[in-house]
Amino acid sequence: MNSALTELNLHAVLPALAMVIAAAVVMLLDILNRKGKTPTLALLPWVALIGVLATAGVSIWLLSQPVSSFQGMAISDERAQALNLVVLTGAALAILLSVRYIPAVNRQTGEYYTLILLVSAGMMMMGAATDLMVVFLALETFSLGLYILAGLNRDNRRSNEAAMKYFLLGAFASAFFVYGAAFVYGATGSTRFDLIAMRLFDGQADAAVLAIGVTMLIAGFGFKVSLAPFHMWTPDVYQGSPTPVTAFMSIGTKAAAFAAFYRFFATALPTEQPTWGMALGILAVLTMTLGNLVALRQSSLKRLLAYSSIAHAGYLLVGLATATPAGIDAALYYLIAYAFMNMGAFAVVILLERQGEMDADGNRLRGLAKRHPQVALLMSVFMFSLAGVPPFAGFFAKFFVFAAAVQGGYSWLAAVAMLNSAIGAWYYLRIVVDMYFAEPSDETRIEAQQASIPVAMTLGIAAVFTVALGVLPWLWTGLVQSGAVNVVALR
Amino acid sequence: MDFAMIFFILVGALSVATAVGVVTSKVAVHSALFLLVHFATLAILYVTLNAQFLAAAQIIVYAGGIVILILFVIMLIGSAPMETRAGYRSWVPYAGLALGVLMLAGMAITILQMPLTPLDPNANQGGVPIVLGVEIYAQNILLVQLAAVLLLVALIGALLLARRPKNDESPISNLQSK
Amino acid sequence: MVPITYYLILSAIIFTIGAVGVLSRRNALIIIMCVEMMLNSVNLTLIAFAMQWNNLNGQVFVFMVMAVAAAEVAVGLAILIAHYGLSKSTNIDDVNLMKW
Amino acid sequence: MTLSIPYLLTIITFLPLVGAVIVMLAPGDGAKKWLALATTIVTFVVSLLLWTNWQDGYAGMQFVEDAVWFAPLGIRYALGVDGISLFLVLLTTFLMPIAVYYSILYVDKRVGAYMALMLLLETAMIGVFVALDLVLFFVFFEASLIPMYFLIGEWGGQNRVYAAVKFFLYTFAGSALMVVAILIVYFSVGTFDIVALQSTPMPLAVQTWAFLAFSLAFAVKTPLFPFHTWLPDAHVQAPTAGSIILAGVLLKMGTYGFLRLAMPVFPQAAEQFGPLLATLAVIGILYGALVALMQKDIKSLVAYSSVAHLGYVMLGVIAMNAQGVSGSVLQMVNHGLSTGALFLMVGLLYERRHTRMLDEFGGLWASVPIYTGLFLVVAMSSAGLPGLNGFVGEFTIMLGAYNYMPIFAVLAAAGVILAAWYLLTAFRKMAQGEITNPANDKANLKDLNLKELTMVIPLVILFFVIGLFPNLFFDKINPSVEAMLTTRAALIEQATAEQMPALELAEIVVTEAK
Repeated sequence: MNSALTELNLHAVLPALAMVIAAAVVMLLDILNRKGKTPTLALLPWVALIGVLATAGVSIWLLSQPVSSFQGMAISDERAQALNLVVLTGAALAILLSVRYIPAVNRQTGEYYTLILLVSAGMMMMGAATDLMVVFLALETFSLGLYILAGLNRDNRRSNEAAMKYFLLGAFASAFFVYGAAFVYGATGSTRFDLIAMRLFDGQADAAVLAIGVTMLIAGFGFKVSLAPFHMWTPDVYQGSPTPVTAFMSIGTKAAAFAAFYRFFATALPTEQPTWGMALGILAVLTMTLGNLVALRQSSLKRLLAYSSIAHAGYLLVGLATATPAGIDAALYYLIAYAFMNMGAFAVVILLERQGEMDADGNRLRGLAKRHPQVALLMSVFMFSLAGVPPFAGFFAKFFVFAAAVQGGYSWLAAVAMLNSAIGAWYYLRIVVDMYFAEPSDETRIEAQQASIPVAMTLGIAAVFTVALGVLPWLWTGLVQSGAVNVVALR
Repeated sequence: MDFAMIFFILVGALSVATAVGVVTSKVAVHSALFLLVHFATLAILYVTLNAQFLAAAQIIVYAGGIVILILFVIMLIGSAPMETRAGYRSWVPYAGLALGVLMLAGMAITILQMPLTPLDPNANQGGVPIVLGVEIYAQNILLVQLAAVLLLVALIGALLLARRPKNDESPISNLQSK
Repeated sequence: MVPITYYLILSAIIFTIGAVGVLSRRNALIIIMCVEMMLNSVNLTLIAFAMQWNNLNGQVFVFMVMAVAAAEVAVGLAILIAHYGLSKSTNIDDVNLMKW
Repeated sequence: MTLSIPYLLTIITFLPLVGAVIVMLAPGDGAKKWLALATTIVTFVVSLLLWTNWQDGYAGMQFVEDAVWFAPLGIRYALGVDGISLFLVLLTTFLMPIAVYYSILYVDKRVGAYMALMLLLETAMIGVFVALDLVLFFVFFEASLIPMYFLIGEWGGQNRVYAAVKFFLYTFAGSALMVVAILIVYFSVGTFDIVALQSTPMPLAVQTWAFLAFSLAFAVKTPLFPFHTWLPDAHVQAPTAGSIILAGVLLKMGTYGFLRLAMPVFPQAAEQFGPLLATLAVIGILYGALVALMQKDIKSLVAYSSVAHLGYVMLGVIAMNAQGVSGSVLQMVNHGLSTGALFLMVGLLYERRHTRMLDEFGGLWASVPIYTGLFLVVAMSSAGLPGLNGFVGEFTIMLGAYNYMPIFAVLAAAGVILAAWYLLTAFRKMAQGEITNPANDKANLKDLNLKELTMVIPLVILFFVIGLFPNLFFDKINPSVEAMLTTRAALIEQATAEQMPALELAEIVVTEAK
């Protein structure tokens, strides 16, 4: 038993470990800065960025390594690394967006970047976890960090209230999650996915207790990815949080929770797929329909993007409901595509904000094409991509996910989702209409202090990848599915 | 009905009563004190389930740490009973209650269908701390590491929200705090 | 010995009381206490199940839940104090400048 | 085989895209305009190689290119043309220089963006006609929405934003279900290859649902009655060059989709729903004509005439016999030329008078004889006067429709009379009678100048070429059409043959039971 210590294999936690090290470096630099008054403050985001890129390097290196596990509690496989890359993309772009933004909101930038990195580490552990305890700890790690980040602007009531609401509802959801985990443990005697599956296979599990546990787990996960009816925190928190945090949140939480969600269902409960597949399908329909319909009525850009993100969670869930390897690969493609196009959209929101406020009204887009044609062009790319129009990444994202759904026998779900994306096209298109076909008003302008080089970099990177992934989808799939797809590890 | 059962019922009843007390108290301090007793009753139940070490941890962490923290905060911000603001949707508590009853009914039905197997008094080797220690640090070292990161996040987070740099006088914050 | 189902029912009752408290109370402090109570009832469930299965997984899990609970309370109270500093209230009725 | 170029279709498809990038980077409006024109002309010239290098009599796909695009799902970058798509590609490349030249003369607002969008549109349109992979087809099909949307919304008439949004959402929503249908087809037969699909049997249930979804998408695009309501808005509001392209090429994507995909790939479902679609097509013919008769605005008259004309094309496609389909292919080209020319003429008049109301005109014959003469030719081509292009197409379609179900041919023939009626009425109101409005005086209204004639004359020449020498075109169209019909017939036969044993078995069981 004690020999287990020597069997430690760090592969599964290496990327997260790299992030924690990066966080420590940032923290130390920050302290040095305070002690010696050296002007290292401006360096912090770039140090953090280097940390993220280095971690991405580790992840890509691990892609070519064999699957390895950490005492059965965590795993390093292609999907875990793919998820890491999604999270890292979100973190890198969020850090770029923060360079100018955060110092104006809160002067403790050292803590801010440390938290971003630690939160990313937590998210990355979600995708690697193969044990409910690990999932729970990782979930809490990134959630706690995000509660804080949402309230980063201490002097802004909205930010405060976003943090408060997010925390109270989040803690409530966590309690449900862990209660669900307890029931799953009670039904099967283990929290490890493979052992759970084994007990189920042997027929030793208590089905009713397991059902209660899984239902509560779905509620907990559903809260994190804002599935209807657990979505009510999303618009307020999105609106109240500092915009780079919102952008990061929208991508990171989705990616992390979906990865763990999928791994749990596919690895621990493959035998029950028909039941939970149907449940997830119904949740998907609810979520995307609600997100799209309510988004139609929003005027605040961040609220609109919040409801749009709810709708996208619904589409993603379509990929998971099928529980096929194709479904999860499609969902991962969706996540990376969503990371780029959504980051781009939030970068535009930042451009439109005024000093000291953290949101922009849709009115400010009116006639933007006449004032700032380049920004309007990029925003149109993001909007068309979010709507799922080819040749942008959003199209293939939807196409792959729905392909998996049809393949898995969920054609009706794919059809509902497609009709939903037609509804969604309406509000994305409205933004384009406003930008191009309306006359600019006094509100329409981009203030000089918002338009910084890092924001422009984010916009550029996001746009390039939104187009590139749409035209050449294998750029991503070729990277993360280079080896033979290891189905055994997941199912 | 043997002694164990009577003991369980007494402690359990106290535990539920204090839980109700936490929820229904008008004043936060009362809630906190009820919570303290509640945590203690649970610690007693842990002992009956061969989890002596966790019972001790329960007292130290919850009663000694969390409740004290909460009491500090109450002292900091005062604990006057709060008036319900006008316009508050008064149906919310009832809806919550109804939802809770439904949930409890569902769980109870499920739990009661489980077989009434008597527990093995020697299960988990009688709850000796050394066994749990080996289990945690040998088999579940990853969890300890993760918990460390979690606590680091909480630490930095609390620091970020609570501490203000001395020279924090950005024009915006002044503008908005007024 | 007392059957495990009794422990489970007890913890379900406590969990539900906590959940109802979260849904119906408006004092953020009391809500935080209710959440703590919910986490505690989960601990009881876990320990009971650990006894039943005769393995220590459940007890290890409880250990981790305790760590999480402590961290959560620290963060929650920090947010609460920050919020109080600005609005002088712990009433979450006030947390709806934006609509629910 | 005069000059063979590798990757010819890729070059033709993406030349305009390259041109668009160059146009955007080019300095100065003048340079942008002429670069755009040069791009379209070069594209046209290169596309003529398709004609010169054509293997006459070969029925299959020519100039085929095939590369893996996305391996996990077997999505391929496959291009090719056959007799059916050849002329649609040529039509596109031929109309584009005219539309761009027209825009050079009359568009001043944000020229660079305008020209770039036109060129992007050209890439998408050519892509639709040459794509041999369902996904690739769909990508081009949808991608064409974006440039057209901006063209209408930014450079259109009074109500342009409404029209643009309506255009986009109608067509986007229409094709939403097609994605699912494409996937269902893929997972039931395992390929996205359009050519292979045409000879692959499919379960009837899959056929039915997929056919309905495809039909919805194409019916909106075509547009088939009652999905046509976006069309008049889009046409009337679009800038003239946009209308030319919209009517000339974009609508053909719908009928081409029916012809290439919906009808041959799902033959049994197509047979089931054929009469229903044919009824809709005939309603479209009569309804379009009647509404056109009542229009006061020349442009919306032409727009409704499009609804009617595409009814003929649909009728031929649905008939699925040699005459019907060949006629439809030719009629697609004819409609593109005639209606494009009509919009062009209307646009030229509008640039002079800034009105399109029929009541405002009268006596143009006396003031602008060249214009009026050419307008008459164009109108006659559209009405289907023998000797001109429209007649050949409509007549062949009518033959096909008669062989399919005579009643449809009879009703469609009534549509021809109506077409002559509304076009001649419009012409009479415009051209004949006294000049009542001084703005129509010879002094105030200039006749067509040389630049404008350069645009109209090639179209008119083509009217006569097609009208007098239709076999030049049919020779290239027919082999592919016949091959397609043969494959389809074999597919149906095979499907019925597979059902036969089951029937016989059932009979045996029944008799034995007795």
